[in-house]
Amino acid sequence: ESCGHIRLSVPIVRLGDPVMASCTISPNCSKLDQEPQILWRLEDGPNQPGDRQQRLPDGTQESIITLPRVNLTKTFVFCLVPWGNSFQVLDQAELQAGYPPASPSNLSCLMYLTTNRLVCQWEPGPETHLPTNFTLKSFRSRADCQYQEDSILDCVPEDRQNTCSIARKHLFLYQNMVIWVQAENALGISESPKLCLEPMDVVKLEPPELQALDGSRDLVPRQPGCLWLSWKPWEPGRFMQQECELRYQPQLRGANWTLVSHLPSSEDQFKLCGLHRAPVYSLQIRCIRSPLPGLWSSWSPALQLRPT
Amino acid sequence: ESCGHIRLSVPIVRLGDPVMASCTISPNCSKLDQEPQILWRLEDGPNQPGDRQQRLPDGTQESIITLPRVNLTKTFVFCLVPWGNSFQVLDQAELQAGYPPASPSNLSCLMYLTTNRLVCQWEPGPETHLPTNFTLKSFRSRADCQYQEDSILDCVPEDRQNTCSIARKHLFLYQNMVIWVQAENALGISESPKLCLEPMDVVKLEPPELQALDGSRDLVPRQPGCLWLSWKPWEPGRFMQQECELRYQPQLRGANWTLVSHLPSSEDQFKLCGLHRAPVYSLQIRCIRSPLPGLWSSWSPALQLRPT
Amino acid sequence: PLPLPRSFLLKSLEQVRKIQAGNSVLLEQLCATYKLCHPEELVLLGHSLGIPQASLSRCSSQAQQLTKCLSQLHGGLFLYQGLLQALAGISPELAPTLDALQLDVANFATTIWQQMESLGVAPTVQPTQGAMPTFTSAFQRRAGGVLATSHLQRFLETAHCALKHLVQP
Repeated sequence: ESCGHIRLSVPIVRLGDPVMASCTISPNCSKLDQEPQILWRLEDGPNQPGDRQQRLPDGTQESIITLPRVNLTKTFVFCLVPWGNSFQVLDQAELQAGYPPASPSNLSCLMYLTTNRLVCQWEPGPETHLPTNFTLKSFRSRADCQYQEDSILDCVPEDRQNTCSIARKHLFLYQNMVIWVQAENALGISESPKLCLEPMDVVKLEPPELQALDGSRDLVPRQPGCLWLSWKPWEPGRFMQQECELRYQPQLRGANWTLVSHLPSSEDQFKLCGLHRAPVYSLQIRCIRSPLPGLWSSWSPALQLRPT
Repeated sequence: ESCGHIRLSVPIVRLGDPVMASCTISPNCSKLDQEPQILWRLEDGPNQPGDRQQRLPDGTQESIITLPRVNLTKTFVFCLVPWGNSFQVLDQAELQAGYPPASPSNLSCLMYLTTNRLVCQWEPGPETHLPTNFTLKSFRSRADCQYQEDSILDCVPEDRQNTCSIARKHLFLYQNMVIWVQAENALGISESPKLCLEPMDVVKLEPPELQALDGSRDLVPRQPGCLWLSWKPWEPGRFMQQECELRYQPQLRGANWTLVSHLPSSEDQFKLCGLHRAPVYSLQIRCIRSPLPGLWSSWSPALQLRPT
Repeated sequence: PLPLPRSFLLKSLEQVRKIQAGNSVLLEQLCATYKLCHPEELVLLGHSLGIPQASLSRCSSQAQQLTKCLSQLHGGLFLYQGLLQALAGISPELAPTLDALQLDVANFATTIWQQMESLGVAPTVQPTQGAMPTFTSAFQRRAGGVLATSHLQRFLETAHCALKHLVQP
């Protein structure tokens, strides 16, 4: 028979909130003298008496203590009795303290055509000091996310990651879906704002590879101050109609980029003229799904060329 | 109802061996004219007739072909019939060829005290060109491996790895075990020679950390041509009684190592004298379980010291 | 004729191109892995296995009756989705390509169905999959794969023309 037993008013409490604890010693706890003084110890603090100790009708001794402000995220609470010239620990309870989760923010998602996965990430918000589970929730929807159709499997991130990826088989690429993050711990639940998106509208597009046409093979007429370029769309995204823009800049201090917009996503021979002959030029290209909605790809790695 | 059916005398054959194939066309194969000429094709080679074609009692047409020497590890065999001015494939069979597994060799095992695993590795032998499964088999034994006691769980290596590790819970550290590797594919089974070992006799021991005693704090009497050293055994192997040896060598071209043997595994103050004063000396230490059987640890990283 | 939203047509064209890309990868893999590179040599087997083909007769530009064309397009996609499902287990190497293709075809069928619903021309009951061929050997499943994907390629070419015609009448 265990002599002492600690009960906490609540095992997990908000940091700074009070908590009440009671320790009861059953009368038939043979080894103890009749009405032992029940003592308390927090972590490795001093032994201290409770706020009050009373004898219950059934002979049980009960001591009550109130901790006005819990300020440790984890506190071991001991219940002890004097024993000869030392003390005996009768029970121990673990008091946890932290904060309810704040709403996760900055939820954003990208569809990766190479892995066929929709990857979302978010900011978890301030530390809660408590085990907090994040779940990426979503459901399919029609007509810009007004109605909920069948919900999609919850996506549970790997340990302590603030990112989750939904596999292709759970996705309808050309249908709207509502997606948000839920955070939950012992002190509460919170949700991020909801996103309404169509996976194909958030494809992570890679830029084409910009190549200089080999001027020497007189494939292209040599014209002073001109450059001949070619590019092909990034293979996995080739099926998407895209529009591209090219930027170029002479490698001179303080030079600005010049932009050429509304270019096709594939070009075998593109002549760029009006360039000064001397300096080397840096050229980059990027594309975006168009006319359907999409995200700009990053700029391609810079091509360094000297005009003819 | 499928019209044609290929049968191989054996689906997996030894490279260079012959194989016989038959293709039968059932009489009730409606779309074909009565006695079509059955043709064969290997991979994307030419269509060729069989060695002989005959009409079986039940009206089935059968063509037999013998491939004298199979020299591809994978060959697709097609059975076709003429069809208008092209051909129709009726069936396809996959002929595999390779070698039975040679006996795995150089089996060696080490017991890692940090991961508590017995890790064995071996050489698989020449390529068999066939899916070949390697399994590390073992059983516990007594009196130097003459009798078999209960066998230990087969250890199946990760894909295509020639190493396998047996978890602590399957091991009796201080009892002999017999251990060997079995290799198996469609053409045969082979076994490596059997090892008889006690896990604790093959511990992978790490050397102590060699340290120079700080001469300045006149903790140790300063004597010309001497060095003061200390070392402590590698923590995880501390429980094992060990014997160590020290080697030192002046950093001069062509200098030889001098060896000091039978040293204890732990030494607070070790005086090494008889050294020339000028050059810097390299010192290393290694240990072995002793008097119980064991394996030498590697040499410790070299300590560079200049004698007082 | 029925007002088909431009975004629906553009999305459908993109889905056709995406499926065509996946489909030709599957055809290449079937050829490279199993040396089954000539669908025309498998016509006889196709008959005996009962590999179905879907028609898009109502989508040819002359006789284009939009509702019937959409319905044929959905019916064909639904058929090929079932056929690709029947091919599951063709081989571990091809499984990723086959799974992605089957999901793309299913998604495209849904896009068409939802548009028919928006136009109020969708049948009240979703179609149910007819009997699919059964394959009794690995070869039959691979040959069925070659035939299904080559039929699907032709089906998609016709669909692409029809949709192109609708986008720029």
